[in-house]
Amino acid sequence: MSKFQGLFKLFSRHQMTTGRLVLIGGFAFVLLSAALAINRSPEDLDRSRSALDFLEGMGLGLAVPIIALVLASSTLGDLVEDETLVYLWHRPSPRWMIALSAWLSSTAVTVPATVIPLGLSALLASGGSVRVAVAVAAASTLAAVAYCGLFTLAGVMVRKPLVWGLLYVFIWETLLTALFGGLGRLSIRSYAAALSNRLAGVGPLQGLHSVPASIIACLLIGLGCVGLTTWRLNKMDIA
Amino acid sequence: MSDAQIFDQGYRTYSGERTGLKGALRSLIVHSLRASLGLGRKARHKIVPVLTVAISYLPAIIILGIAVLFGGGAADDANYYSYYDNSISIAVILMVAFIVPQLLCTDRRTGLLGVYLASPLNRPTYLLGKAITSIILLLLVTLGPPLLILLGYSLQGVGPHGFGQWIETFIKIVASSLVLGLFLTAVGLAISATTDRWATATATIIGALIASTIVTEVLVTEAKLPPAIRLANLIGLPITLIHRIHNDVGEWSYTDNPTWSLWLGVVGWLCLTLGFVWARYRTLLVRR
Amino acid sequence: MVPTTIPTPAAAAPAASSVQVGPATAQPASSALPPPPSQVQWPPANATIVANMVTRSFGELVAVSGVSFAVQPGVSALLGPNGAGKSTMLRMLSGQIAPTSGEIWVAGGNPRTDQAARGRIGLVPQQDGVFDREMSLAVVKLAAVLSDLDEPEARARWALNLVEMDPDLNRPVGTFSKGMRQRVKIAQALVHDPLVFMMDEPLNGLDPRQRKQMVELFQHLGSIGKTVLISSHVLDEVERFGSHVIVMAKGRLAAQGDFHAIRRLMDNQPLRVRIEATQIQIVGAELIRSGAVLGCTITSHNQANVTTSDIVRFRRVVAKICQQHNSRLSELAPLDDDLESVFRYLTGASQ
Amino acid sequence: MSLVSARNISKNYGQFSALSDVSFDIEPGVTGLLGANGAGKTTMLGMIIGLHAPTSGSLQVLGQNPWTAGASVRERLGYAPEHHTLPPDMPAVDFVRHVAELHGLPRDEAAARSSDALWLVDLGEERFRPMGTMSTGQRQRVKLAQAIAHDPNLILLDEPTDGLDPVQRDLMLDLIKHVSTGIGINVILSSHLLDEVEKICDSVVIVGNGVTLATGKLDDLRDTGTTGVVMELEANQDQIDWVLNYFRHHGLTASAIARRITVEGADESVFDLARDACVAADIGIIRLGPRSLTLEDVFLEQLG
Repeated sequence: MSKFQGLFKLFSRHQMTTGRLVLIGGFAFVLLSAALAINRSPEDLDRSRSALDFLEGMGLGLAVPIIALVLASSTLGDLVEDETLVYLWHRPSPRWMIALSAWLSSTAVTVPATVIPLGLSALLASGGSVRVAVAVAAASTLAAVAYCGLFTLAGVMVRKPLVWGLLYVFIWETLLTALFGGLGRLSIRSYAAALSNRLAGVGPLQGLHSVPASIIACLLIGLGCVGLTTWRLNKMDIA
Repeated sequence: MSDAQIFDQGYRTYSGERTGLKGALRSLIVHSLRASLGLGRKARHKIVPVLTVAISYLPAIIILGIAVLFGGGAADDANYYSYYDNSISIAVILMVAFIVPQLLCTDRRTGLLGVYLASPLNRPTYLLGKAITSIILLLLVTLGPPLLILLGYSLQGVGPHGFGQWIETFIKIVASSLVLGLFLTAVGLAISATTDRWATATATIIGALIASTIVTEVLVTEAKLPPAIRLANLIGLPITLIHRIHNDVGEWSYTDNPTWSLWLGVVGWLCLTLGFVWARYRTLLVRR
Repeated sequence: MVPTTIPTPAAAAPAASSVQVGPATAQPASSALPPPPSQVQWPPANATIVANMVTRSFGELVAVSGVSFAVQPGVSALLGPNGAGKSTMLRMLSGQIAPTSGEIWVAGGNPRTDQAARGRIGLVPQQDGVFDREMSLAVVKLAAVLSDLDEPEARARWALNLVEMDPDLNRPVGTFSKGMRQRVKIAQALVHDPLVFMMDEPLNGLDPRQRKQMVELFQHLGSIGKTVLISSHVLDEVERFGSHVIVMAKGRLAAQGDFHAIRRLMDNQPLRVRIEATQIQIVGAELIRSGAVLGCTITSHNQANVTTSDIVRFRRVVAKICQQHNSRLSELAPLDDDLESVFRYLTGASQ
Repeated sequence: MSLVSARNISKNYGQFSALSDVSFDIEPGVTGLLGANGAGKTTMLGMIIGLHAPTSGSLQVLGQNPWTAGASVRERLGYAPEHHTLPPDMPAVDFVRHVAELHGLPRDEAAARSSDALWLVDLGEERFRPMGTMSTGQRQRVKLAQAIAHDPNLILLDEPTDGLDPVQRDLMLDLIKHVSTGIGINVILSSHLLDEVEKICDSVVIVGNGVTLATGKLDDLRDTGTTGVVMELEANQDQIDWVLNYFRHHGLTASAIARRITVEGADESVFDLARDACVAADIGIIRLGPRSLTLEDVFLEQLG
């Protein structure tokens, strides 16, 4: 068993707690029941457009960041709070390996926990359009990758990552982007939304990021955060 | 005769009478009440209590002010329960969500539970004390305002006519406050028994109250499921029952839910939640 | 008494660990650490832990200021009252926190940045938390894996057996008692057979039999050339580890070396000894006349406390005087020659 | 009448048996409760307080069964748990007053006694400070204060010196000694540090693998019956050998570990022999005293 596998296994075992399962189940239930409501609504409106609008708001804007926050911020955050990070940090293994395995283990749980409910909701809400479903699934994977990187970093940067994460999601991603259109382009949500719209080929596309730009941006955010986490692990005082 | 004395500064034994379990319970309740209302604690602990009292009493005081200044105001008991719909229920939700969790969670986190269990209290009497404290807190915001108004109107002479009518209104108000207070106490204590962190309990309570309302509404109206589902609405159930007590069919109608089923729902939830709290505390390993 | 039952870790260790560092070859990179001018040869050649003018402050609070010492193979104790900067110092030596100024050199490098040096350190931190949801074998095996050991599982089992923990106990560490968790922490510090051990209150929570076992284990590690630095408040046990102590007080070094020798340096505190002998008045008077004793107070029927500044002479004279006066000497007990008195005098706590 | 009397106590959690047959009597004074980890010591403490009932056997605390007469027994008991967590933002004086009230004292009596207890543990000036701002040493003393404030007959202290540095440790031991001899409150002390137990306890109860291994006065347990002398000499190896032969020449059995010589002697005269041996060999005596077991010897011998 290599060092990386050891770390990855440790982090993965710590991802799943009953509280988080309930949270993921809760979001899935809310998304699916809302999608069901849209599906059964009588007026004939552009199904795909309404599905995308709904999932950009509730899915990419709320479900994915919250689930990613709860999982990723605790991967290293809990170790800092329980003062057990020293047992990994003080070993003769490279620090980037700790950061990378933390990021990947939280992503590996967040992706299925968001892609499945969001994809199914898209399918339902858009009245069975597989293309919209795939587009939303891809967008939520990308968003999960970026958010997990960001919140893994938050776990080692601040004392209460959950609170700061929620502030980030509700203040930066929703409020500010709504108020100042320009800033909106910098949020992970806008990249993910751009990808879902472009892949689904629905709705006004001008002014949205291009597909490659969105993918590269999110991957850059993810890997960039791993780099910052490594730098922080080297610099911080360990209990 | 020497006028100098050296007094024994040593330890004074206490041979007076001890107040037993009754005294311990009273002390627990008084201490918990003071702590919940932020008395004897830093200012920031007083914000929520003051807020809840303000939200619940202000409308009543305003209405009384108007009635006194301009006379008139409704004579029959039509509007005593209306406060339960808005101002009181907001205050009650705030109280249940932010203050009730601190009754149980902080004792476990700060090790005070271990001290209580080593005192004449034991697990059942401890929980009884905390439940009584919670009911007192909730009655503070649910019983106060309507009684204030009843008193105000009576003094104004526009209250319910006749002694029998007055007593009936009084009993209805007390019953409604007790229903709301007891029901939410049980729900609040049950959720607070699951975690040490009161902040998590607060979030869960708010989530549970709101989610149960939305989900039951969606399921009953949208998915056309049987109306009995409404019994799972943690806010709607008690409030509707209060309206039934005041035999009004106002905005919270639920006409297709018979009154007995509402009572059954409330009693069922009480047994479920209080049973859960007891089961949880019976086996709780007090390591702290 | 070296416990023959405990297999010597060095023997069982595979040749895997990259650096076969015996005590003689651990040459500190002398160029990196210019010795302070005053001392002749500092740090000593075989030192494995060196702190040179180390300071650490948190905001304006100076927790450790200008501390320099070197630790050689064998068992040493880091002592100091609460708040003396002891745990801050230990965390700097292990590299967990960075000093504001000064250098730290442990097992061949700076533990904070040199990965290989960290591989040669076994750390038992002060805090109680271990990975609560893992089994004890998994915790120690992970430590072995992260230290590049060949067969991590075998090493983990060996380490757990050494601390009397059943490797196949399938209960998560979170349900363990304080004593069991402590032994898992010691096992994960032993598993990679490090050159240097740093332990903060390692015996915390252990029962008397387990404490005796661990004391013997640490003595054994010290005797085979390992460097064992232990921070502890239970001086009765520290005295059994060995006599080399480093005492800190108010963020600075108070004393260092063999504590009996330190005690003798304290000429402002004459040694107090209790004697029990028949005809105590005569014996006491003779002791004073002999000049070996500064003062003598009769405390009870045939008991007296004497103070002496020349302990060596006193030890020889007391038997002679008792014999001359046919007095039966039934007890002679030094009252403040133990580590606790040394600690008390050094840290300025009044008697 | 003994404070606590246990007869054939057993306690099983499912099929795991924490205690199988424990019997002892706790007499007034300071009693040390010792045992290996997992020997059921904490279970025993909990049963004395009446937190849980024994599976079988009888337990009397202050003349009552703690499980049935819980409240009235606990009213006269003080308990200082092992952990250091105390309500952080509550001032110490309020905390101690609250605990005194819980134990049946009227409000103003509790307030007065709370200050008294905190002055007694040298926390007079700091008694209004919130406990979160207190050091471990101060917190341990608050725990002792809350245990004695309501004038209990018996207090149970679980590892009272945990986390204290050597000087604080001695102060705490003196405090506990003063509480028992000075004030007359009986103490049950649960600890792993045998040198501390030896310093302040009058008698001990040693529990091991579910049964009582030893109980009784400390002096009786340590008395080996046969006199003898233990000496530590300032001498080199051949001088040590010479002294050993000197004793053997006089028909006494003597053994040595490094500079520590143990001689088993029938009567007091062995002291004179020891004195004369040192004078003859012209060597210094570092330490000399009657041969007796330490509590650790007793403990390890029982537990094997």
